[in-house]
Amino acid sequence: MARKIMFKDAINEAMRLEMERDESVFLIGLDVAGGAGTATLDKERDSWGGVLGVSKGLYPLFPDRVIDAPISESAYIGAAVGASACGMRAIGELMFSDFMGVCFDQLYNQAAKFRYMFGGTAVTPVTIRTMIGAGFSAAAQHSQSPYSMFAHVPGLKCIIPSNPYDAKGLLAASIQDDDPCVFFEHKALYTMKGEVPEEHYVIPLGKANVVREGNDVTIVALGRMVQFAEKAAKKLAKDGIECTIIDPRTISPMDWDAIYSSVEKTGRLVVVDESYDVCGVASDVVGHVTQDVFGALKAAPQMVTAPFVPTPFAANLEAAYLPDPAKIEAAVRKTIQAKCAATVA
Amino acid sequence: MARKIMFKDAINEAMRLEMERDESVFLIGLDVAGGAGTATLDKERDSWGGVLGVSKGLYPLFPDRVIDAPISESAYIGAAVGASACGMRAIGELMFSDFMGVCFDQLYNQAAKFRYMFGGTAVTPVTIRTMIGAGFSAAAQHSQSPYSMFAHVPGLKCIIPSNPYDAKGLLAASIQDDDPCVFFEHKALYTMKGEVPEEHYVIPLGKANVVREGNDVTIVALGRMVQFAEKAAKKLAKDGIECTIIDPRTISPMDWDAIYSSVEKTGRLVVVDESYDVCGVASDVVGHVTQDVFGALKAAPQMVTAPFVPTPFAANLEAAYLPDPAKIEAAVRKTIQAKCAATVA
Amino acid sequence: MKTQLSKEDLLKAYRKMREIREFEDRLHKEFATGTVPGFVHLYSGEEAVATGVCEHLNDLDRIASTHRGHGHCIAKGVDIMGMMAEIYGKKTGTCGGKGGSMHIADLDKGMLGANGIVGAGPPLIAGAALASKLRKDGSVGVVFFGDGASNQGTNFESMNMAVTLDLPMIFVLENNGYAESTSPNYSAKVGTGNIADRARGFGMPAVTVDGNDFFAVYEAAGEAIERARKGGGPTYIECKTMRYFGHFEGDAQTYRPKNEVKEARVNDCPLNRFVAAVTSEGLVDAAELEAIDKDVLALVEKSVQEAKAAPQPDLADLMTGVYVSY
Amino acid sequence: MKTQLSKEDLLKAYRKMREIREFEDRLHKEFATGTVPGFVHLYSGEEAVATGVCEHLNDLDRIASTHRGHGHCIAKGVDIMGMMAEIYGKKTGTCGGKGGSMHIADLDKGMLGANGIVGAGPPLIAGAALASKLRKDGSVGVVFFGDGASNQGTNFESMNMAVTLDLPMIFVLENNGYAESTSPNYSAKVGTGNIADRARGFGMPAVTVDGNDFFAVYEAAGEAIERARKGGGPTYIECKTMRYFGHFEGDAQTYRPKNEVKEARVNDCPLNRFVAAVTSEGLVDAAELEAIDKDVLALVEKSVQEAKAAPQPDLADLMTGVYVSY
Ligand SMILES: Cc1ncc(C[n+]2csc(CCOP(=O)(O)OP(=O)(O)O)c2C)c(N)n1
Ligand SMILES: Cc1ncc(C[n+]2csc(CCOP(=O)(O)OP(=O)(O)O)c2C)c(N)n1
Ligand SMILES: [Mg+2]
Ligand SMILES: [Mg+2]
Repeated sequence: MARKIMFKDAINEAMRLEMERDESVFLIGLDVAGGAGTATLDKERDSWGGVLGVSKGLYPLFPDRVIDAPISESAYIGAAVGASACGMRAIGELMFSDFMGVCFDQLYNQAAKFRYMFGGTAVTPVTIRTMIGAGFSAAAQHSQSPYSMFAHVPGLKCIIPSNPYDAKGLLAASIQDDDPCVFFEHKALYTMKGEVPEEHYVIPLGKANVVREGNDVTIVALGRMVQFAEKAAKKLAKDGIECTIIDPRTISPMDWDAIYSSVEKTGRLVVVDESYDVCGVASDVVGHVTQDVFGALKAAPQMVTAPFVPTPFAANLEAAYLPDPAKIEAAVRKTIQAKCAATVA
Repeated sequence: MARKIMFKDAINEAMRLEMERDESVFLIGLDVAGGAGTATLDKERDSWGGVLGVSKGLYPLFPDRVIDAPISESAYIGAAVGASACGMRAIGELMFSDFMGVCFDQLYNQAAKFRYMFGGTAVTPVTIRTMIGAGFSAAAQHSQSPYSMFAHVPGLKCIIPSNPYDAKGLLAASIQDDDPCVFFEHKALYTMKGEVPEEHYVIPLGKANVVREGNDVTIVALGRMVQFAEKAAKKLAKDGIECTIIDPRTISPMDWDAIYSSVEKTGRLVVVDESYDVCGVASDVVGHVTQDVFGALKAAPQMVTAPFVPTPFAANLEAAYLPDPAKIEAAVRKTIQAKCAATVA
Repeated sequence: MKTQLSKEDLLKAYRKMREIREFEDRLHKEFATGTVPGFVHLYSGEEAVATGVCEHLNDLDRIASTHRGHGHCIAKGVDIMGMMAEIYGKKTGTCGGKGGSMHIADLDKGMLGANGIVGAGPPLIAGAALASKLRKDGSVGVVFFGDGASNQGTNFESMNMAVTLDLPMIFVLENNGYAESTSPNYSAKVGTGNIADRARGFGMPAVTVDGNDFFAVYEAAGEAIERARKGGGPTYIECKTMRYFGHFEGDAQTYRPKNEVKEARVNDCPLNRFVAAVTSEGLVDAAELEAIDKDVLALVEKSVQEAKAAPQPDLADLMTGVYVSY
Repeated sequence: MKTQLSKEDLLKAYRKMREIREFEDRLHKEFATGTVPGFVHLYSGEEAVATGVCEHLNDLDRIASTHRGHGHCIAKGVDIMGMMAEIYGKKTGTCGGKGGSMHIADLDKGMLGANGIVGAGPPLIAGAALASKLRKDGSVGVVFFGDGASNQGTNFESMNMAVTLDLPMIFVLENNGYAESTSPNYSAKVGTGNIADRARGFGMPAVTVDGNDFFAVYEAAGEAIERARKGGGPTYIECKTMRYFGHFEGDAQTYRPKNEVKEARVNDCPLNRFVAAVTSEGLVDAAELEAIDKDVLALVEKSVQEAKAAPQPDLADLMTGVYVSY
């Protein structure tokens, strides 16, 4: 059996392998080495290796290419973009995706638009790694999953891994990809263990993973929600309800082929996203499925998302806020029970 | 017949009336008086009155309350938020909505979340006015309509007026509203003329306007797209196809009642938005309608949006990029021709 | 300066500092037991800064705080019982349990919130100061921020705008030597080592003071606040201080010299220094201070007990307090 | 300094300045006829800045520009025919007609783009400079920005980061007295009137020079660029200059003293001053400069004729060039 490692170590390994393979890869972020300017940071030893230790050990290996930045997100994320437009492959770490608001311009007006504005000449292979997700009593400004705002921007690619294997392969692909990629890491997955080969591999961007196959309902689930969907699907299977679970892995580009062909088989759709339904991925998937494969739908698709409120701090409220297997199960049952009332025109 | 004035003058008038009625209202932005620090700006005379002259004439009336800011959007938009949390009703002008990326944090993490994070105690009656829209050969960084990113944020209200009458009433309502409001002004509408009463009035936020009634198809159209939808509807009417046109006027909160009850009548839906379909208002409307009134749908709903590319500069490309009456007409016809292939489970 | 303070003032200031220390030290202990949720950043060691500044302020004056906000809250008069309950995520908390440590706010007390976003405070307080200026109510706005935050664009922009608009605003830099694990020697290489130098470049008076000396902070803040109240515009005050715990609770602090905190606690503790100063000059009796210590200990003990016993928020609260209408 | 420049160099510099002036003055006329689409911001009057800096640069050195970008493009060697076609939105334009005036870029020439976002350039050039530093290729990054942009947080952050990371980067402030209609006397009240003061606060060498004097700019830039190439870190250069037209074409300029430009054109024109300097010292013959003028006139004329005649982009181009794959 293959080696099992944690999600965060898979990310660390992907960065290490890419930095070994390609001298133009570097990492810049807050405390990504850690201890800069203190007595303890020497070239043999980093201190923090990132706020949750994800880049631990990389600084001693690549002391010039693991760069601590001042708390100036616009400057250092912008520098990652600028360096990448000049032949490097920067990995910029935006600690929490919640902080996008202080540096979004450099991503959505600069990195994303260079190629188009410049008539197809620019190549900006920057990768932004950033944390998402609730569940840690981290409250409204450290628990968000604002990826649908990034997905709304043509020119960016958005990647959301759901397990250690995918994290390694998708991050490698993102770093190697010639377009700006934003890589969303769910903090609750960091300690998730899974089989991860030691060697280098990539998982192509834009290809969904069919996690489970079943003929009754298609569940599209993102990031951490994939686990929850699996739990719900197991429970439902006991009652003879068989679900297909699709993990899109990238939401931009979205693998519509995989989703459409599954819905064409099942006729039923549940989308699970821990972010908001309003102008979010959930309504996006339901909207596009409905426009493009309406004829296949046997029942009203359902969205299982966070309610439209900021993330609350108190543990009981936060638990109520998040989607969970029970809510997914209920949504699936709703699609099964519903009779299609659509009348033929 | 009532007086006809331009959209931008309606906005100017709404600001003037609110500043007259309420001493706590003030306007801050770039060049909103104009000429600050130059010999020409005295208390009798402003210079620019905003980059397109929308606030022209307000500075002489309220010299203390029409405030030019340095080009520091985070600071002055944040100051509008902070002042509003301290009892004022600031109007912050973010010149082009395209610039949101340099100051988004102060809106989405601060203004939007204060009330919830602080346990329902904060009141932040700030209004952000900002320009949207393509059609001026202004290219990728001055033509965007990123309102769906704002609509994704609980705690913000998003207003998109489509004509001078609505602009005045909705802006008055926004300024008076106790929640943070983002008011999106389409630059191509600034010179649109329409009947606008001189007196003060408000149009309640969260209420859609049914622009036209017809039994065959429901068209939901935003901002400038309302005119295009009307043109398409007139053309279709000649062929006996009768459209209802709904102008939501606010996309957060969205008036779902108005949309759902119309779709329940017509069974057909076309959403027109000059922004992107991906995680945008168009897929949001289709997604929610499908989830909530699936049984009423007689055909696949259609989205008429910009293609998923940055706004091009060249006039011919920009014209091809934008939705237009012909595209809307085609989408409506598609919903009419389509036979519902949905099979009953 | 010391002698300008009445005995009552001195005792009040001491009580605040002791409350902060006790509150934070207790949270440190409680966190270790695993009962405190979320990210918790403690202010122990920096008490003289918040207290030295806030002793000049009233409820109309506004402050904005940071992720390390408990000290500012206490100094500005936020209720300790409510704060502790909030940190435990309880219905009786200052924010009904919805904000937690990083979002404690009390608008009636002029406390505009701790903040999870580094550098978010300066624009907000520029707004508070602008409101004061427009209303001509003589109030001031004070923003607290760290050496790390001093590099955030929002901070620089607000410095410039405060000068431009002549705002009654005070920038209080808490230079505690670290931003997470990063030193300002690295991230703010101003040459002299005094980050306040930058402020002068923006055209604003700026001073650097010993942030562990209550009286030094009190004096600098008093001058700045008085100037601001009189329409004299903004001031920047850099306070050199130290945090006694990790960046957040759970931080192994591998980036720190082993004895740094131990030595500071002995030689440079703001509370000890205050006690020494006031007792050596005979301004206050040691016994009076000890009585305060006892009081505060009991208060904090009570706050923890009540917080632990308090009910969680109602589930219905999840959906309320988003907009004024719901 | 003048004498350090060969005659060839002097003629080259003059040609650039003349190209910029002619290009912009012609656009001003063409705009008035209504045939030029979009927002157009002209650089006439500021020629000595772009040219004085870029004469030190080669194609490996990167620059980032602003909404007022034509001058920087020309100075950095971007093809004038392609630029004019781009501004007319034609298929033959530098960006195939998809960018327009505000987004002209030529990466092969080290020109990272004009930019529609005020203050977007500094972080990008910090990145370019970081790339140079990592590659150790001796190249430098130069960011041009205005007095208005000097107040943007991105700019301050980048100044600090350039110092922190010791980047081979030069900040070139084009202080032309206005940001749209707002004066830096209002928006950047640094006290001395020299915005460059701020840079020193960040720990960086900074100078203020006469931006209408090619030689003053050339000298200051030369020193800064040489230092940067040798690993000596960033420099800030403030160039005091003036724009001869409105903020954008169509601006009625109500905020400007009536004769400001008229007088400047006579007394302080960077081209006239250059001509006077080099001819009075006999370094160059007036006739040689006039020959250049004629050449340039013909070139710009040709660029306009060809731009007007060129085809629009193909409609299929709408959907290409978003990602590397389409
Ligand atoms: C915009 C933003 N960037 C980064 C962070 C993560 N972060 C939280 S506190 C902190 C360090 C702050 O250091 P400093 O300002 O010196 O304050 P101190 O913790 O020393 O009190 C960082 C990087 C954040 N919360 N917000
Ligand atoms: C982030 C942002 N804010 C505002 C604007 C609008 N704007 C464009 S140019 C300009 C003035 C810039 O002034 P300055 O930097 O002095 O450059 P100049 O025009 O004088 O060359 C403004 C406010 C913008 N494009 N981007
Ligand atoms: Mg610190
Ligand atoms: Mg200028």
